[in-house]
Amino acid sequence: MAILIDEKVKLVIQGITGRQGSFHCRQMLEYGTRVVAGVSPGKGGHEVCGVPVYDTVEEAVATRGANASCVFVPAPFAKDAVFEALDAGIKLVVVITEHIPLHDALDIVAFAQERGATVVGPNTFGVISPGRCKIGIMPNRIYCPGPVGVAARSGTLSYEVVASLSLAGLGQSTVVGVGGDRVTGLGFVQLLKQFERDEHTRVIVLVGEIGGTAEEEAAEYIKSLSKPVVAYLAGRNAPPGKRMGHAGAIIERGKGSFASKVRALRSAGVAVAELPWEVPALVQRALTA
Amino acid sequence: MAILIDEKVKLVIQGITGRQGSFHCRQMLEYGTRVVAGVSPGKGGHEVCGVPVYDTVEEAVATRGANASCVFVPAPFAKDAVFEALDAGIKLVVVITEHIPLHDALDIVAFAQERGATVVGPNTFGVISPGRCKIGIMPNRIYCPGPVGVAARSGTLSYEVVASLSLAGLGQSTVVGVGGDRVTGLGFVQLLKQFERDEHTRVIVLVGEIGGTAEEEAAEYIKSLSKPVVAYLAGRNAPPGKRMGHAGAIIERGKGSFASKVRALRSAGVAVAELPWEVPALVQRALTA
Amino acid sequence: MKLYEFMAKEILERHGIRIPPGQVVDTPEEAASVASRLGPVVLKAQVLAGGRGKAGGVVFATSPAEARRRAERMLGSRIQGYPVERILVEKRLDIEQELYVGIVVDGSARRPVLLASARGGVDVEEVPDAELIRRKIDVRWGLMPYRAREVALRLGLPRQLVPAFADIACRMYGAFRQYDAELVECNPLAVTPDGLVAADARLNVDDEALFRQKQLPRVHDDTPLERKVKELGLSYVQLDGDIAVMANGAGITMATIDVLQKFGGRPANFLDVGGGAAAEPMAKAMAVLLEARPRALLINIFGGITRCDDVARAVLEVRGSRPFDLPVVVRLVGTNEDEGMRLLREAGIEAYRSMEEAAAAVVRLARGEA
Amino acid sequence: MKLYEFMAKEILERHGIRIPPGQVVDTPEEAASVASRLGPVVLKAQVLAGGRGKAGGVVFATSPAEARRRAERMLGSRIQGYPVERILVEKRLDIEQELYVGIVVDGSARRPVLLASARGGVDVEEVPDAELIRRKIDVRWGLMPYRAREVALRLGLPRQLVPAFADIACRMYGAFRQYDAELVECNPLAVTPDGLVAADARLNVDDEALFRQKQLPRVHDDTPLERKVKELGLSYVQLDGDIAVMANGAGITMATIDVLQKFGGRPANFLDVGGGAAAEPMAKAMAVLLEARPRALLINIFGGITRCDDVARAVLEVRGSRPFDLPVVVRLVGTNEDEGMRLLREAGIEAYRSMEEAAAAVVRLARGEA
Repeated sequence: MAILIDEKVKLVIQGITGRQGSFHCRQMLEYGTRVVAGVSPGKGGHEVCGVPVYDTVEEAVATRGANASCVFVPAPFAKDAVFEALDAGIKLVVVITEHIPLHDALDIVAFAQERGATVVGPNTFGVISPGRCKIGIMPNRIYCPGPVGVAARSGTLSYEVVASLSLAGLGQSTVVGVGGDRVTGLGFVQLLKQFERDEHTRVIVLVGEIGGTAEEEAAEYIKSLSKPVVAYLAGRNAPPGKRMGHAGAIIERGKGSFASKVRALRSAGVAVAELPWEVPALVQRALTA
Repeated sequence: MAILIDEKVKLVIQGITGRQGSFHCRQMLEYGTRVVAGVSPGKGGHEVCGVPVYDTVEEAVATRGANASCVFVPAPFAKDAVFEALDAGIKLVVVITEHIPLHDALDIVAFAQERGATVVGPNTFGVISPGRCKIGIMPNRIYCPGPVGVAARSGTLSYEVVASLSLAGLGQSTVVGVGGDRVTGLGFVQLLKQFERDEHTRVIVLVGEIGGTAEEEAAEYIKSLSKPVVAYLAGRNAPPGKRMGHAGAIIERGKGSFASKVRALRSAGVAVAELPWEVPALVQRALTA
Repeated sequence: MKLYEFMAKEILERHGIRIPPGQVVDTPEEAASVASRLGPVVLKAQVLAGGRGKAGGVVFATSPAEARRRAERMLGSRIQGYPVERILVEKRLDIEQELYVGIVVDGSARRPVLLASARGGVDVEEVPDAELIRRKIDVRWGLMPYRAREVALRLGLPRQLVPAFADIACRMYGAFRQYDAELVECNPLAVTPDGLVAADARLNVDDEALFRQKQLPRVHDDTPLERKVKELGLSYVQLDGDIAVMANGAGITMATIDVLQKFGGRPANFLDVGGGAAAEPMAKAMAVLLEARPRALLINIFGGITRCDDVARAVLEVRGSRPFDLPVVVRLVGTNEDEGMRLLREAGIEAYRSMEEAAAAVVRLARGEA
Repeated sequence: MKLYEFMAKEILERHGIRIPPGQVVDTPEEAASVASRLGPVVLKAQVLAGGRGKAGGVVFATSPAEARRRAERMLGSRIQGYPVERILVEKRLDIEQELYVGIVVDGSARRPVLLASARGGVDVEEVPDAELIRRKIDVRWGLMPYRAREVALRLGLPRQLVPAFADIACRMYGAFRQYDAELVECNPLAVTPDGLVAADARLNVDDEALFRQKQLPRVHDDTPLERKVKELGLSYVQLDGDIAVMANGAGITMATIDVLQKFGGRPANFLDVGGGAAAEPMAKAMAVLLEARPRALLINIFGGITRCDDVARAVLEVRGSRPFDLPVVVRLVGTNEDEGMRLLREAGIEAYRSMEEAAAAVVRLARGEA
């Protein structure tokens, strides 16, 4: 078991002919993901790493039975790409693209909700269920299967944490990047819900950071959770204000700071690590408690 | 039994303080409709014919339990009024207002669909289940309860037909105006579906006219219907082209003419009357067949 | 409201769609001068009629002198009854293929639809169904580029034109929404060596939305009498018979005309005074009807929103202020019916409750059978 | 990108929202001349800082002479570090009540929200939760008048102001969508004897959408160094320590700074080279970091999209083209990690696989403990 993705995924890569798209197509194939198609408008009929390229997602779905998409399309065109995937009936879209305009992200999230689909990201490193399937740009070799579910806001920081887990012999059920942008499709709360239901997951690790209120909301939800949660948060010494600015502060109203997040998580019973490499010990303790 | 409305309706009238709104409020009350509230922004706290007026539909729903709305709001503000009603959770909105912009009607229909609600109209005379409930502007005294379900595009023409039915002793289960505009919420097909399910309705009368393809679509659907259908259509001698113009013609592609509609209905087994006052005899024949 | 081709093109150009270089002129001299600037040109009569091409409303000229001659002949002529007052003189395009692309409201789908065909340039009604692509548009999201690309591919467009086609279709949809259009059309959308160009364009605006489309020009497409009645907020079409007809509601007005024809009468007009007609505009509408000198007048009112007493008062008001000796038959049923009948009968006007009787009576009266 | 007050107001005015009569000036003489035209005025320093009022950035003047004096004092002064180069001189309003109204993106709701309070004029963060109304907006339908009216009623506005408030809120939402705004705000929206006036306004635009907001002015709100790095497509904030930091990803960059602090080091900056950083901009970014003359440099790369060999080559390229003698520590893990490590070690640069070791090493080096 795992959440979101497993061996049943048949992936279409949107933007497969670009530099990142083709590089990570190979990486995903190497990991064992069934990449069944690529889409690149105007490039239909080509191949990338042996994967057939189509002009439209509709064709990729009709011809190759694609049921999940990974989007590498440049930011100005990413909304169109995600809409195309959702409109073609795809229920899981992983949006790697960064720098997507905020209003496009709002539209993407609203359209996904309307279609009852899951959008991971934008600006995510992706999703991986180690040993089963990978959709994203994370390095292949740091993951191993196991009982730890990981949900992270930041890609490289999650690699850091996951690598230390794997080194300590603590494998992962699924590792998910919620995405670094202000507005993303999938959030911590929905992931906690899924990890709670996933029988293979025994402990959950949150990798958070300052800004926004995702950690505070997660903390609220964690109170009703049966599984233990460990967290690491970045940004204790981040320069104040610069990151989120006024618009964020209005909504956050005092939440969003490092102190607020740590307080909320601790009061929900979460073990919060001080340094990234302290996470494995806390996970170990949770597993053996 | 009846369709769409019965004694359980608790009606809010939007635009109740206007000339038409207040006049028809009285008419509906006299018919026995439970008009529980009126809405007129800026007029909250007033009364019309003893009905309390609120500033918002939300208040009318919260305070008075309104579950249906009748909209008399002037065309430029009608979309806002319908959205307000739907957003307040009302599932049946009867839009009397005429001259609503086409694009507003498109939005209204899309929003109603999103909310799983029924919009009758715009530009409808309303809905009446004789002896039970009336929402609309039709004259009170021409209706009587009975087994004939009537769906009409035009108000006064339906009065003509209904009056002749009543005069012949043929009462009505429900009479519905789909509305005279190009884009309306409820159409003939949905009404046929409901009349087919309604045990009280034994025969269905369609009052149609040239333009659009509603009658042709109805004819297609009627082929699968168990109940007999009688129709009268206006526009045999209408000046060609003037009414719908090019935009309509593109979509209709040959449908939309009087001849096309009569042909379609007759081939679906519908008895088509030549003159409005011939309808009762055809209904009588269908009932005794 | 239909816009003239040149107006529709101006708007599409503002929305980023390429149109041919050209200019509207109303004299042969100007036509010649534009031609001397543009080289070989096409002269297009600016009239609201369809099928303008077949009627001689689109001609070519290879020299300024020829442009002048052609314009001279065209200006002041009539195309399907419309006088040609302006000509659009455009650079003649090198057209490789003519596409059709339009956005229109589909009343049965209750949505806008994108229509496209690789067989443009002709009346779209003549394109066989199998060669016309239709795609419904969700008003919540509008027309998205991926959908327009899919259509372009299905049209068989060369790959390098697909993004341009999608761009044009999306911009057309933008204009469609922004201007409350019933129809936005490029026919043909021309494939030229320089890319896609809107060689012809239409933009029909929803009359009901004109109140919020203040920036658009106003174009009138009706007879003076029709305009006069329309200004009263009523719906009017002139016919060629002798019985003036006034009824309340499009359906019953059409039915009244059908019944009159069936009874051997000849209706002079279609006049729907609408559901909410008040006494004053109705009185004015009647006065207008009488201007056309019919032989009889039938007023057929089945009251819904309209109150019968208002109608009766309107009739009496018109007769009071501008006495007429024409036979009038009134049919009156519905809200405040008794009061209406009483008022009319007291004033000595023929009034019926039955449409059949009223129609028979007015046909008789129009024949002079009193 | 934050717009200056006067720019935000110009935009809102174009969208039909009333603003006070006024003019932007950059000399005391102009200030006096505007004041002589408008009567009693308010002078508002055009800076991007919040809390401008408390810092003396908003002052009144009752005469042209006073306006000149006030302007003289204000121009060239600094407010929260921002030099005052322009002043907005506006007619002084007769304010009866100050409202707050704003539209902002709520990341947790994943939607825009309308925020409103009857207690405007202060920092909205200071308004108690109970007095701040929030209404989520569905992007598919936008902000509808009925919702804005409901908010106006809940604010306790006098009935006759409700439609005007709703109109302003809906127009603000229109601007919010049209300009890809993160925030549109009127604070205060002033209740005056003549109705509602946007006495102050903000409009912050999403940086990621600037590519399609070509008609908007460009405003820069960063140090020259920050701007230089931003132009390379990287995210940079200056700090006051002596260890330059470069990492890939906002999260790991923040974590690196946290770890350095924990180990007793003092970071000189926050520099996130992002996920997709290529060698060339990274090399340029490093060059910029060195300009600030740090005592050591830590490069912490956990490769995802970023390839470690690119990073290694970038480091070598910078050292090759502009030799530096500053101690550099590189931490390198991930995609093409072996190749990256090999390149660095061959060039004699200190490289680690562990963040802990790398951080400890650079703190030691910065202290001169080599």
